[in-house]
Parts: sequence; C-alpha cells; structure tokens
Amino acid sequence: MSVLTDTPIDLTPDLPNDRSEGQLLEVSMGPQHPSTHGVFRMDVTLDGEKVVKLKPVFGYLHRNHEKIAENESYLGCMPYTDRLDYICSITNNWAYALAVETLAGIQVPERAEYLRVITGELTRLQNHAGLVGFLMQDMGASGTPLMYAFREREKVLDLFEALTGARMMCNYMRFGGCRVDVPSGWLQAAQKVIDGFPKFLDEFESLLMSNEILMARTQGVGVVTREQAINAGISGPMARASGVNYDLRKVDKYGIYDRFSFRVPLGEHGDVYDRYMLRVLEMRESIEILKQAMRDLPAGPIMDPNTKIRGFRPKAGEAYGRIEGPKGELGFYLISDGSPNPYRFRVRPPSLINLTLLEDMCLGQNVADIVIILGSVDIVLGEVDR
Amino acid sequence: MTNPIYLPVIVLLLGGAGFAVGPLALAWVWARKYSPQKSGPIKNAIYECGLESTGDAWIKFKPGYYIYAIIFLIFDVEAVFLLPFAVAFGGFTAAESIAMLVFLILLVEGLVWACQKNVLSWS
Amino acid sequence: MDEQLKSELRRQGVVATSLQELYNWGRRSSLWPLNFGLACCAIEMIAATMARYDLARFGAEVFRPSPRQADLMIVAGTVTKKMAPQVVRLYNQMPEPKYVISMGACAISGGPFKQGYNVLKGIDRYIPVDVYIPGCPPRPEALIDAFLMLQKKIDEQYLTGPNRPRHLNADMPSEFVVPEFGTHDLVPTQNSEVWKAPLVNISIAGKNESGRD
Amino acid sequence: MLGEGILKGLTETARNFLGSYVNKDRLTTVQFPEERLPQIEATRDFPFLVYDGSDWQAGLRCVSCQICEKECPPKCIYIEKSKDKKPDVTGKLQFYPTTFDIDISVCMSCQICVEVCPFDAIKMNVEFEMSSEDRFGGLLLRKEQLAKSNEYYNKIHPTEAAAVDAALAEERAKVEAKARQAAEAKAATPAPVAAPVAGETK
Amino acid sequence: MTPMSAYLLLSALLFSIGLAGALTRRNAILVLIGIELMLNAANLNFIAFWRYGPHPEALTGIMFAIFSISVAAAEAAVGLSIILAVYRHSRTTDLDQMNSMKG
Amino acid sequence: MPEMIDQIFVLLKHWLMAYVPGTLQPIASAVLSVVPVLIAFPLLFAITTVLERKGLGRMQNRYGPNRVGPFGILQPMADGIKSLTKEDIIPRTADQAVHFLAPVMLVIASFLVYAVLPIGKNMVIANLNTGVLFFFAVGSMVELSVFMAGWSSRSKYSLLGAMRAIAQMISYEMPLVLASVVVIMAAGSLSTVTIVNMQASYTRIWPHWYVFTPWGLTGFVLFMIAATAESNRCPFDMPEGESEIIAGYYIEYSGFKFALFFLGEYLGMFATSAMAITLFLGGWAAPFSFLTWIPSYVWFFAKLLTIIMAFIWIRGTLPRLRMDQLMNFAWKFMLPLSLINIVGAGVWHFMPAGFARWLIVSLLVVVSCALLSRGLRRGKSFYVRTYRFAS
Amino acid sequence: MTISFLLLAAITITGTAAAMSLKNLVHCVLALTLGLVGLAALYLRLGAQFVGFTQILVYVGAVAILAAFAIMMTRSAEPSELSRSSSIRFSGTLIALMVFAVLAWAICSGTSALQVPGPQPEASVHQIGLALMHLFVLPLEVIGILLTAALIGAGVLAMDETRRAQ
Amino acid sequence: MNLEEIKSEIETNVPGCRLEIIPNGSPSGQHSLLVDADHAFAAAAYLRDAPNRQFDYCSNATGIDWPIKEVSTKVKTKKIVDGVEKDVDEVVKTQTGGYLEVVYHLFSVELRQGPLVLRMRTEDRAERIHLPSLTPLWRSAEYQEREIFDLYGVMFDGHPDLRRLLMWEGFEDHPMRRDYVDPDDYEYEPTAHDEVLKRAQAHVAAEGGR
Repeated sequence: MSVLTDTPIDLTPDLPNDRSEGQLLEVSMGPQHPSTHGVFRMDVTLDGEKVVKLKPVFGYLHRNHEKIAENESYLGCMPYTDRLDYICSITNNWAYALAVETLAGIQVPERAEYLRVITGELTRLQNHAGLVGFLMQDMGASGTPLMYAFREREKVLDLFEALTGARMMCNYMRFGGCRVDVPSGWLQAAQKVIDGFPKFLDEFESLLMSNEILMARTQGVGVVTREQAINAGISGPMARASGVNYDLRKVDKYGIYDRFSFRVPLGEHGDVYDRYMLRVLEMRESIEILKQAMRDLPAGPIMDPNTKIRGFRPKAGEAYGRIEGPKGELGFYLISDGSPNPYRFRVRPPSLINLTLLEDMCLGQNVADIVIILGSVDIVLGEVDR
Repeated sequence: MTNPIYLPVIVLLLGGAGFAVGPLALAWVWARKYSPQKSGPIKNAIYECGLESTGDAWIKFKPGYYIYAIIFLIFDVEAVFLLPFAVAFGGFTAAESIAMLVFLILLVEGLVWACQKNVLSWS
Repeated sequence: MDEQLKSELRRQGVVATSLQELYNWGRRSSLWPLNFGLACCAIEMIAATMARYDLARFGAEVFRPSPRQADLMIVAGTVTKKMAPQVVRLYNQMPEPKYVISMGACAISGGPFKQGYNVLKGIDRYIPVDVYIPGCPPRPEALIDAFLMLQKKIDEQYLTGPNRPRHLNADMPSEFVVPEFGTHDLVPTQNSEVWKAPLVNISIAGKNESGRD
Repeated sequence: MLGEGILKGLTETARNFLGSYVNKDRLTTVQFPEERLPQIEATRDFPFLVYDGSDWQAGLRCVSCQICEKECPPKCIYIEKSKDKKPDVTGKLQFYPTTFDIDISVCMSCQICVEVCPFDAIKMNVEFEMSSEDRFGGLLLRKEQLAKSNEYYNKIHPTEAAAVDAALAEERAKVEAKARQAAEAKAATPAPVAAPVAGETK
Repeated sequence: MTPMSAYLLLSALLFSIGLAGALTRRNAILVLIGIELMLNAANLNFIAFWRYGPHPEALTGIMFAIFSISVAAAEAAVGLSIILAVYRHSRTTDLDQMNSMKG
Repeated sequence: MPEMIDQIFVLLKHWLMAYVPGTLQPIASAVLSVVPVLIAFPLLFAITTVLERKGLGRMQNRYGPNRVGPFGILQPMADGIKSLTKEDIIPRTADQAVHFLAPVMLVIASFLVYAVLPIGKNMVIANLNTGVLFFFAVGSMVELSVFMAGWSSRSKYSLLGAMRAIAQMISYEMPLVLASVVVIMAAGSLSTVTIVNMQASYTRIWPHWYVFTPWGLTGFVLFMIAATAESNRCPFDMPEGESEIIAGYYIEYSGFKFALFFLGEYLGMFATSAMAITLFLGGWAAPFSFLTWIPSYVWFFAKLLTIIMAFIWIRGTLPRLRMDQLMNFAWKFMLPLSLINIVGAGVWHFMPAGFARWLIVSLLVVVSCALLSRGLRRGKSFYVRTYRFAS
Repeated sequence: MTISFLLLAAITITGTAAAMSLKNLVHCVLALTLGLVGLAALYLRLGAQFVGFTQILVYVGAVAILAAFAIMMTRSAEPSELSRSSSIRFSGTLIALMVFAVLAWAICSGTSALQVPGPQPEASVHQIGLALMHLFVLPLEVIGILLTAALIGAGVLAMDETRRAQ
Repeated sequence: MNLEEIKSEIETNVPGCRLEIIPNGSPSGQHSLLVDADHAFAAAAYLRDAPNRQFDYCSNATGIDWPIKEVSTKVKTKKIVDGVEKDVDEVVKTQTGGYLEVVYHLFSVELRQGPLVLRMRTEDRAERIHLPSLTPLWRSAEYQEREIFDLYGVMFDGHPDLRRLLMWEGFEDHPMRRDYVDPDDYEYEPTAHDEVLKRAQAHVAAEGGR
C-alpha cells in the first residue's frame, strides 16, 4: 500500500494490486476507547473504512504481577491471581492452585474438587454471559443485552459473595483445597440460579441469535482457520470456534472433569459468529456439568490436612499447570528454589496469546469489524498485560 | 411584493437561529461572568483516545464515497422531475405514465449498471 | 446546604443565591462520566450502571466516550506509568467543571500493585481528585455512595468569592502537566502543584531496626 | 424471512419493558441509598479488630504477634508491638499493639490476615461506605477506628462468630481446666513455677 | 417594485463573478464551481424573463430553468469525476500543473 | 364545542391578532404561529430524552433517571443547565468559524422544516404549495452541517464520522423522497395540508390513511427505515457509532454546542416522524370517525409519540449495522423497492377499485421485496447455524 | 428595488464572490451554498417556488456535497500557497469586468419595456407537471438519457483502475 | 512420551545438536530438554513436523533470569585430620547461573501430548544474549518472545517484530531481571514498612530530609 501524497508526482499507472486510492488514515484506537475492553490500544491504518494495518499496543495495564509474585509467599500470590482476569477470579485461583499442587504433589479432597468444578463452571457462565453482552455492546446495541447478561451475572456474583465473601475477587482456592465450605442454604440458592440460567439463555437467544443484523455483522468476519489457530496458540472457545477439538477439561482431565459427561461444541467457520455461538453453547454445557456436580457433591473435608498454607515451601523444581479457563488455556509456570517465595512465577495468559492473530483477522475488514473481532476474542486487559 | 407566505418561514428561520445562538450567547455570558475559559495547549489539542494526535486528519479520502454522491445527485435530479409528475399524476393517462416510466427505467438502467459494475459495493 | 448557610447567602442577595443553587443543582444532577475504565474496578463501575444498581437514577448513565462531553472521570483501576500520561491528557481535555473519582485502591495509591515498577502510586500525583473510594474493588454501592458524596461536595461549592472552586477561578491552573516517558520512569514523577504528601512515619531509624524480630 | 429475528428481539425487549411494571425479576434495581440488598453473611470488605467486653482497649484480642503484617500481600498493616504486657480480657498478661494501622487505600480485602491470625483477633468488616475526600487522613484506619466489639462481629457474621466464640470458649475452658489442674497440683505440691500459658504461641 | 433590470444586472454580476473565478482560480474544482455559477446566472435570467415576460402562463422559463439545473447537475457530476480522474493520474487539481504536465 | 377546542389555538391567535395594528399584522401572525412550534418541539425534545432514558431503563430491567425532580422529569433541565455552564472547547487546529456554524446551521435547518408540518387542523406555519419539496430541500441542509461539524473539528474520528454520516444520509435521502412520491401521486399535491386533508375523511368509521394501501404500507415502512437512517438512530447510528468511532462527527464538541447537536438530531427525528405521519398516517386526523372530537393536535402528538416510542424500542433492541451493509441496503434494496412501489402506486391508480388491485399491487411489492432481499444476501448468505460436538 | 431584493442580492453576491475568492476550498463550497440559497430565495421572490426549492435540493443537498467530497478526495482543502500568477488574475478579472460592463450596458439600454411585472402568474407544481408530460416530454426523456449517461460516465471516471479493468 | 527417546531422535535428525535433559526435582516430573542455541531452531522444527511428535502447539514461552549465584554445598569428604580419617563437612562453592533462560512448553493437539519443556540459555546476561526466535515455527511465541525481550532483554534472532511489548519505547531497563532496581520514586505511605520504608528512607535521605 502506498501512501499517496501531493508532492511526488507519479505518472506511472497504479499497480494492479494497488487498490488504495485514498490516503491512508492512521488512527489509534485506544487506550481510552469505548470498546477496547479496557486500556488496549490498536494503531490502525485505514484506507477509507478498510483496515490495511493494525498493530496492537500492549502494556497499559502492565502491573507487574509476575515481579510482585516473586516477592510474595505462595499464599500471598493467590489474591493477586484474582486480579489477573478480573472477571473470572475463581478459575485463576484454580489454575494457580493446580500449578502449586503439581509443583508440590498435593492431593485435593473430593469435596473440594467438586466445589472447584461448581464455582469454576459458574465463573464460566458469568464470563461467557458478560462477554456476549459486551460483544453486543460493541456491535452497537445500546446496552440491553449487556444489561440482561449482567442481571444474570449479578445472581452468580451473589452466590460467589455468599460463598467467598467477595463479588469479584473471590480468593477462594488454596493449594490443597478450598478456603471455606459452602454455607447453609448456598447449594439451594446455587441450584436455583443454575435452573434459572437456561431460561435466560433462551431469552438471550431469542433476543439475538436469529437477529439478521447480528448474523450479517458477524458471519464471515474475522475468520481464523484451524491451522492458523493451532499455530498461533489460540486456545479456549476461540480455538474451538475454528474447529480445534482441544478442551483441556477433556484433554488433561484435570480435577475431576472425567467424571462428568459434557460435550465440546466445535465451530466450522472460525468467524465471529462461531465464537459467539460457541460461548452460548458452552454455557449450556456448563449448566449440564453444574447439574451433575451439584447432584454428586460428596461430604468430606475441603482441605488437604497435610498442606501447610502459611510458610509453604515446596521443594526446588518447576511445574506447569494449566486449566481450561473461560478465555482459554490459563497456565501457571512456577519455579521453586525451595524458598517461601516462588523463584519464577509465570502466567500463560490466554487473552494475550489469543490476540496474536488480531491483525490477520482484521486486515481487509471494516473499522466496525475491528471492535467485534476484538470483542469476540474475549480479552481482559488484566490478563493481557498482567 | 414579498409573498407573505414566506414571512412565517423567515420568522421560523430567525427563531431557529435564535434558538441556536441564544443559549450559546448565554453560555458565553456565563463564561465571561463566572466561569473563565481556560484554554491550554493540551486541552485544545485534538482528542484521539488519550494520545497525542499525529498526522493530519484532513487527508485525501478514497473515492469510494464519491460514487454514492454522484448517484445521489443524479437521482436527486430525477426526483425533481418525478415530483411534478406525481402531483399531476391524477389527471394522466397511461401514455403519459409510460413516458415517465421510460424516464425512470433509463435511470434505473444506470443504477443497474452501477450495481453490476460493483460500483455500489462499499470499499 | 444547611439552613444557616442558606440564610447567610440569602442576605447577600436572592438572585445570586438561587443562581448558585441552580448552577450547583444542574451540575450535580447531570454528571456524565467519561467512558473510561482501566482495570478490575471498571467492571464494578459497569456493574454500577447495570440494572441492579442503576447509576442512571441519578442521571449519570450517559457515559460519554469523548472527554469533551464528560464531566466526571472515574479513574477505575490501576494507573500504570504507561497509562498515566493518557489519563492526565484525557483529564486535561475535559471541559471545566470536571471532577475525578478515584475508584479503588490502585487508583488511590497503587494499591496491591504499588510495589510494581510500572504502577503509578496514585493518580492524585498528577490530577486533583475529588473523592476517593477505597476497596479492591469497591462494591457498586460504594461507587454510588461516592457519587452521592461528590454531589454533596458540588452542592456546597460557592459560585463567587475566594472559596470558589478551581474552575471558577481564573488564577487556578487549567491543565496539569502531562508526564513524559523517561528512560527509567515518568518525568516528572509527580506534579507537586497537586500532590503534597505529608512526610510522616519515615524516621530514618524506622521500625525495622527496633521492634521486629 | 428478512426481519424475523429482529421482530423476535423486539418482542423480547417489549416483554421486559412491560414486565418491569409487574414482575420483580424484570426490575432488578435496588435503589441504593434508601434500599439495600440483604446483607450477605460472608461479605468481606476491610479488616477490623475484635475486642471482647466493653472496653476496647483492654479487650482487644490482638496480641501484636505481627503475623498478619507479615503475611498481608500488599503490606497494608502496620503494627507496633508494645514493650510491656497488659492483662487481656481473661486477665492474662499479653503484649498489645501500641499502633495498629490499616491503610485501606492499599488493602485488597483478601482476607489473608484473618486466615492467618491465630487469635481470631482480626476479622472482615462489611462496611463499604468508606469514601473520603481526604486522601491522606481519611483512608488510614487507626486502632480506635478498627476496634469493633464482639457483639458487632456477632451481628455481621453470626455463624462465623458463633463458631469462633465456641472455639475460644473451649480453649478458655481448656486453659482454665489446666490452670485448675495446675492449681490443684500446686496445692498438692508447692511449686513456684507458673503454669504455662496456653494461647501464647510466641 | 423591483425592476426587471435589477434581476438582470444581478444575473450579469453573477455571471461575471463566475467568469472571473473560472478564469483566475487555479483549482479545477473551483473553476467548475465558477462555471456552475455562470449557469445559475442564466437560470436567474430565465426566471426573471418568465416572470416579467408577456406570457408567464406558458411556464417556458420555469421549465428551462429546471432543465438547466438538471443539465448543470449532470455537468457537475461528470466534471468533478473528470477532475478526480485527472487527479488520480497527476496527483493535482491545479490547472497550471496539469497543463505543464500535459506536454 | 369539540370544534372549538380543536381550534382553540387558531382562535387564540385570531383573538390576539385583533390587538395588533394592521401594518404589523403579517409579522405578528407569523410570530404567533412560529412561537408555539419553537416552544413545543424543544419541550418535546426534553420530554423525549427523559422518556428515552427511562424507557431504555425499563427495557433493561431498571428504573432510569428518577431522582432529579419528581420521577426524574427535571433531568433534561439539569442537563441543559450543565451544558450551558460547561466550558466550550474549540480545538486549536479546528476551523473556528465552521466549527461554530455547524451546530447552529443544524438547528436552523432542523427547525426550518417544521414550517410545513401541519400540527393540527389549520395549524401549519406556512402552507406552501411545494411543502414536501421544501421539507426535503431544507432537510438536505442537515447533511451539509454534519459535514461542516466533522470536517471543521479536524479530528480523525470526526472526519470518519462525517464521511459516514454524509454517505449514509445521501443514500437514504433518495428512498425517503421516493417513498413519499406515492403519496403525492395519490394526493395530487405537494402541499402537506392538502395531503392531510385528503386523508381526513372516513368510510364509515375507517379513515382513508394512505398507510392502509399496499403501496402506502410499503411506502411507510420504507419511509420509516429511511427516516431512521436520516436521523442517525439505531440501528443506523454509524455516524456517531460509539463503539467504533467514539462519538463520530461531534466528538470535539463540548458544552452547549454538543447539546445543540443533540437537539438538532432529535428535532430531525421528530420532523421526519411528523412527515411520515403527515404522509401516511393521516397527520392530525383521528384514526376513527367517532374519535374526531378529540382535538387534532392531540392526535398529531399522540402519533408522534408513538413513533418516537417505536424508535426508542428499536434502539433498545437492535445492534448496529455495518457501513457497507447499510449502503448496500440503501442502494440495492430500499431504492429499487421504492421505485417499484411507485410503479405499484401507478398500477393501483389505473386499476378499478376492488380486490384485484389489492392483490396485484401487494403481490408486486412482496415479490420484489423477496427478490431484492435475496439479491442483497447474494454472495454472503447468512443463516442460523447448527453446531457439531466433538465426540 | 425593495429591501428584500437588495438583501437577497447582497447575500447572493457575497456568497458567490466569497466562493470565488476564499482560500480554503471547503470555505468556498460553504460560501457557494450561501450564495445559491440566496439565489433560490430570489427565485421564490419571483414566484418560482418549485424552481427555488429545486435549486436548494439540487445545489445545497447534492452539488455542494459532491464538491465537498471532491475536495476531500483530491486533498485540496488546504489553501495552496501558490496562486495563479498575478497577470492571469488581473486579466481574468479584467475580462470578467468587461463582460459585466457590456452586459450591464445592454440591460440598462434594452429592457425598459419589461420593467413592471404582470400579475403573479400561476406556476403551480401541477402545471409544471402537466407541462412536463405534455409539451416537454421529449426534453424530459432526453434529460433522462443525459442523466443516465452522466451517471455512467461519472461512474466510470470515478471508478478506480482495477474496477474498470474488471 | 519419553524424553530420552525424543532426545536421541533429535540428535539423529539434527546433526550436531547438543541436548541435555534437565531433571526436575519437584513431584510434577516435568523434566525439560535443554537445546543449544545454534541448533534450537532445527530441533524445534523437527519437533513440530516429525509425524510421531507433532508438537504443533507452543503454549507457553517465558524467560527466567539466573544471575550468578554462589552456591555453597556441604560435601562430606573423608579427610585425614591429624592422622585420623574423619568425615568432614567441606563447603564447596560453585557458581551457578549467569545466564538468561527461555522456556517453551510444547504440546501436541493432534496427538494430545505434552508438555514438552524446551529450554534455551544465553551465554551470559550482558552481551551474548542472542537466541533464535521460534516465532517462525509457532506464531504463538510472537508476543511472548517480545515480552521476554522487553522484560529480560533476550534478543531473539529471526523475530519478525522485536519491539518492547509492555513497557514504553524508550524505556531502558529490563525490569524482570532480578537485579533490576526500581527508580527512586518517593512513595508516600502512611504505613510504610519493609522495602517500601527502606526506599522511602533512601528517598528522604537523597532529598536531604525535604
């Protein structure tokens, strides 16, 4: 693409592939932009409305999580993981707990595993619901789908609050189990929320799913092929929308996921619509998992009695633990040198890596598509920049 | 000789102008009296998502927009002919209507041509 | 505005008083926040505008994406050093009168992340903040509470006189210095016009030497 | 048919619009300053210090062991340990904090201080209306602001507080039993050594 | 009562302004606008003659004006397109530059 | 008596006119007919903003503004006061004069179109013979002011917004005009007063609104879609597309100038809605003959509010279209359909009254609608997909 | 000569003169718009309502936009530093002045017979429509062909190279 | 998945490649394969493309800083002290570290295998900090390698767009290195303690008490 200016007079005819007739407009979208989901920034070069170049700029929320964790105890790192992907703190806790458990070889009691599944899947529900709402917001729906999504999210947050004490920053899991057991009446409340959720999904679908505008806007936009997705390390619903059958709940069977029967939906086109629909379908599968987990929840302790929470010093060594977070593969890579602080604390952020293909997805699309492609990737800046 | 029918329109024009300028004047008075204008190089710079805006916004746009304006102009003129026709339509026979139809079809032909040449597809 | 103050003002002239009341009423009833979220707290800020808490009841749901049309900047989340110039520039680009709510621990002091090398230790180093909401993140109710506090603060402002707020005073600064990226840190690291921290608790012989094991 | 999905969506919003006048589920707003959500028991916000009895200074459970200060991830607790010992509510001599500050402008409400406290002295409050216009003065909670009675604790977290009370009572009973034993033993064999004080871990 | 000559004088003035613009301005778009102005001056004449003429009921002046407007519109469309097309090749709308590059 | 209430404003004007000296009478008459419009519609604007916010709130399961004044009705007043007292920022690099003129011109153009809108029986500011043409001619000035706003700000986003706005407005201007041609064909006049009068009669209790014919209904739908686009309302709110280009062409406007843009936009929306009412929904005419005792202006505003509600409803539901889809929709669907609709209206005219012409014209419209929508989808068909699950 | 005429004439002349002399092309277009609106008002004053509004519709609504677009697309909004050489400017202005002088002389000497208009003639849209479909039906069709040709021609010209090659 | 097997496979297929298995002391048992920088790209390409391996998915790439550290280990040696053989604890000082390490976690989506931990080491921490970039093989490494460059200062040869990812352009340090010192930035904190207090004290001292 050539930048055409007034001064050099070029009489040679335009190259056949040079379709840029106008001057390119370089716009920076973000860091303060209504639909970059935080302080994300893209330096976009536009030819009219078409994107010819897009460079993401990160780091506006780089708050040194990894460095801070190197100076914190293993327990002290736990609340920081809440703030990674601040929408789904519980799955972050889980991934971190899993990594520490792998590092130190800790067994988790049965009941704690079930509680982890229940809270984790609830997290997935509220994350996906919120995401779909935000996606619609990016598409220009003036808040309604987002409000409905948040209406349901609040119900889940109430459950979290009743269980863990906080709406967002749950700090619920500990290596070796969970922090607290469910209070009385919680399971019934949770059951009510879970039973009510399909109704909300139906409402959501009738509001949006067959909406022509939505389909016209999202289908065929931001396509990622299967090969691209795997090569770029795309994970989670986004990878599955491209047809990659890789759900860590099935692959790693971490926790007790092999006990539940649930299906993994796969997309074919890998476009925004597939990503959006995959999340809706995953919510339905999560509800299935939740029903089974609620049914089978055993009694028992919730903490491994042998695990020392305070002054925890794992043996020197390293471990990579990963779970299927709502956004994709959330991994923690820990190196211990035998001291109470992790020597190296690395987060494998699904949001960041899912953004790898952002430019490829956006090239040739319209300005309006950028925001929905970005929305469909489902990023949280706390995790992207850490 | 001024046609009195336009007088209310002129009054409306002035009223509308007053409606727009009046509050602006009021705001100006308020700013003068109480709330001083505070300009500054950063404040009065162009907003671009919190960054310093680089490069000029007044660039050469791609002509993709232009074709729409041309077609609009042509159809605008067509509407100019269509409106008197429509007004007098009640008294017309089929022959006159067909004459208008021919006129319309001529223009539609242009539109169809534009459609087929993909001129009308955005960027 | 308490009754005594009101009568006091009434003596000065009914017109001025009622104009002031009207002005304050208008300003406080129509606080349009800037559509601007930084981190975790932004989610709670959004939650505050959502159906459950509904900030719209106070006429504040008009989240304007452009600073030109916004009155209130809710600094919701961690301000990193990379972001700080942008925040300050956005604040500068807002027209007067403008208010800042510093929401959450990170925005107030860097919060849990204050030890980080890229985290600004409080947005009030560069811009004046009206209300601070502690919490990590504060509940949506806390934001509404702070919002009400801001409304009360606006209500108590004078239109004229030496105690009038900054935006009515021509001598007060109109914009604040935007820090620049240095090779190691922001330059300057703080705006001393705005940020005057008390020097407390930092005796050279700190507590570390004395009372700890 | 083009437009079918749009009509479906319109029906949905219309249902919600009309429903908002009749159905509580479709009007979920809690008008905050006047209406409040029912207090959820587990809610946590900022820590506070529990004291027993009526005198907050004497009854403070905190013995200034400084575990919470060390474990606090963002380091927002500041404790200065007393040089002397004062009798606590049971009359036992304990260290006490001369200064106990929590900087709630830093606190991340993670509850780790509560978890690690061996004395059940620090608990999480539910008060969230802490906004302040004063950055330097308003957000530092001193000992006197932090101290809250056990009754208050029982009020905000009844289940948890009851469990804590029971555990403390049990411990106290154990101590008393031990003391009694010791006293009996003392009565039996005069020994000048005082009974070891349970609960003093440091 | 406004005499007809006033309209005609105005029309002549408009025509001259258009002409002056077309002759003096370098930018092709402005030259085109100047030509449009000259056409408009003619339109004013049509209307004025229709109004003051002996047979206003014949509407000829009006019809002429309407047709003239449409022709002018077509002219503007094509003219501006030509300018655009020329610009595409020579990257200028400056008539002098266009001229100098022709040879 | 109902007649009297109906004409109360007209009578009031005549009564007041009696006190005006003869030479000033035309001016006074003009002022007296203009002032109510200048009061009523800005007031309606204020009411609409609060209705919109509350209505959207209700759709979203919340209250909406309800604190400022009783039930929040003083909210627009507070917004107005705030806007008035807000600092006015003109960007340094902006074109100052044009920057100032743009909102002013927008408001003037928006107000000017009300000259031909009959608000009630005998209640129109100027009964121009070419009323509809006047409406469109003045309405086209809005485009120019939007361009001025976007261009003069000299911000990238505003320029993008302005380009979008103009492209969109000129694209939907044509369907707007052509959709109203059918009514003009039927009414035989460009005068809005005549058009309403033509519709203000009844067969038994049923009115003769043009919307109750196949071409009228099609025209109405086309007109409303185009009106939505013309007034930049959702789902055609690309020019200010908040989530994409932040605030579009008025991104750099602050203070009351921004409020003027708001005002202009809403006034434009009211005007096009009122035009739709005038053309298709019988203007101020009552929907049933037995309801004619209700004053005509009440009916007018009732219809207007209904349409506004529909706008709000749509805004609360639909996501935004994309620019290319929008343009395609205008040129490849709306424009051909409105032309076909004109042919349909012609056919209707030349056929004898009866069921046959109903059938034929409806068929013509429906079939062409289906064909066009298929053509619109050509190449990139979209559909509700089904998904497979991994084994 | 009434005040209204003078006012409108002033607006028209100011607008058009500004359009021909301002530096910034967008300003020129805006000034042109003003001038043409003034001209349209003169048409209205002459009783040609339809033509007047058509003028606004076509020129303000479409031609001005088109010109503005052309400016945006050729990036000539900035005032060019180089203006035509003074001799060309001078001679151009001189020619225009001379033309005006000749025309003015002709007008002043020739049209005294038509100084007073007849009664307001009927020029309703209905009549225009009738005339259009009867007397002027052939010109109408010719205009139709012209417009189509203009559409296609302008389209071809404005199309970019690649599209044309297709 | 046997690491030994993989090692020998690579050794046969990538001639000259020096590999070393780094054992992992923790119960996780995730041992890793250390590749020399010169052959790392070829080895990685083999891992990605070999039909029986197909490590097509590079999940995680990260850097680790190992500054030079003196490790003193007590070794029990038999020594003759005063003519008597005794078990004596002898402190042996060894230097470890002194390099930057980059770790890749590879998985196979097709074969559902993993993780294979691949390590590379720079020669030192100051000058010879070049490593081959694996971005041409796995796009997922693009941002992660940029991040490693940003925070640790490892130069990746062959990376298409090696710029700072998180810190701003013009920032000079590599803050995740363990010897990075924060700039002197007076932190007001009413409850300053530990390091914050030290820094604040240093600042106050530098400012001359202010």
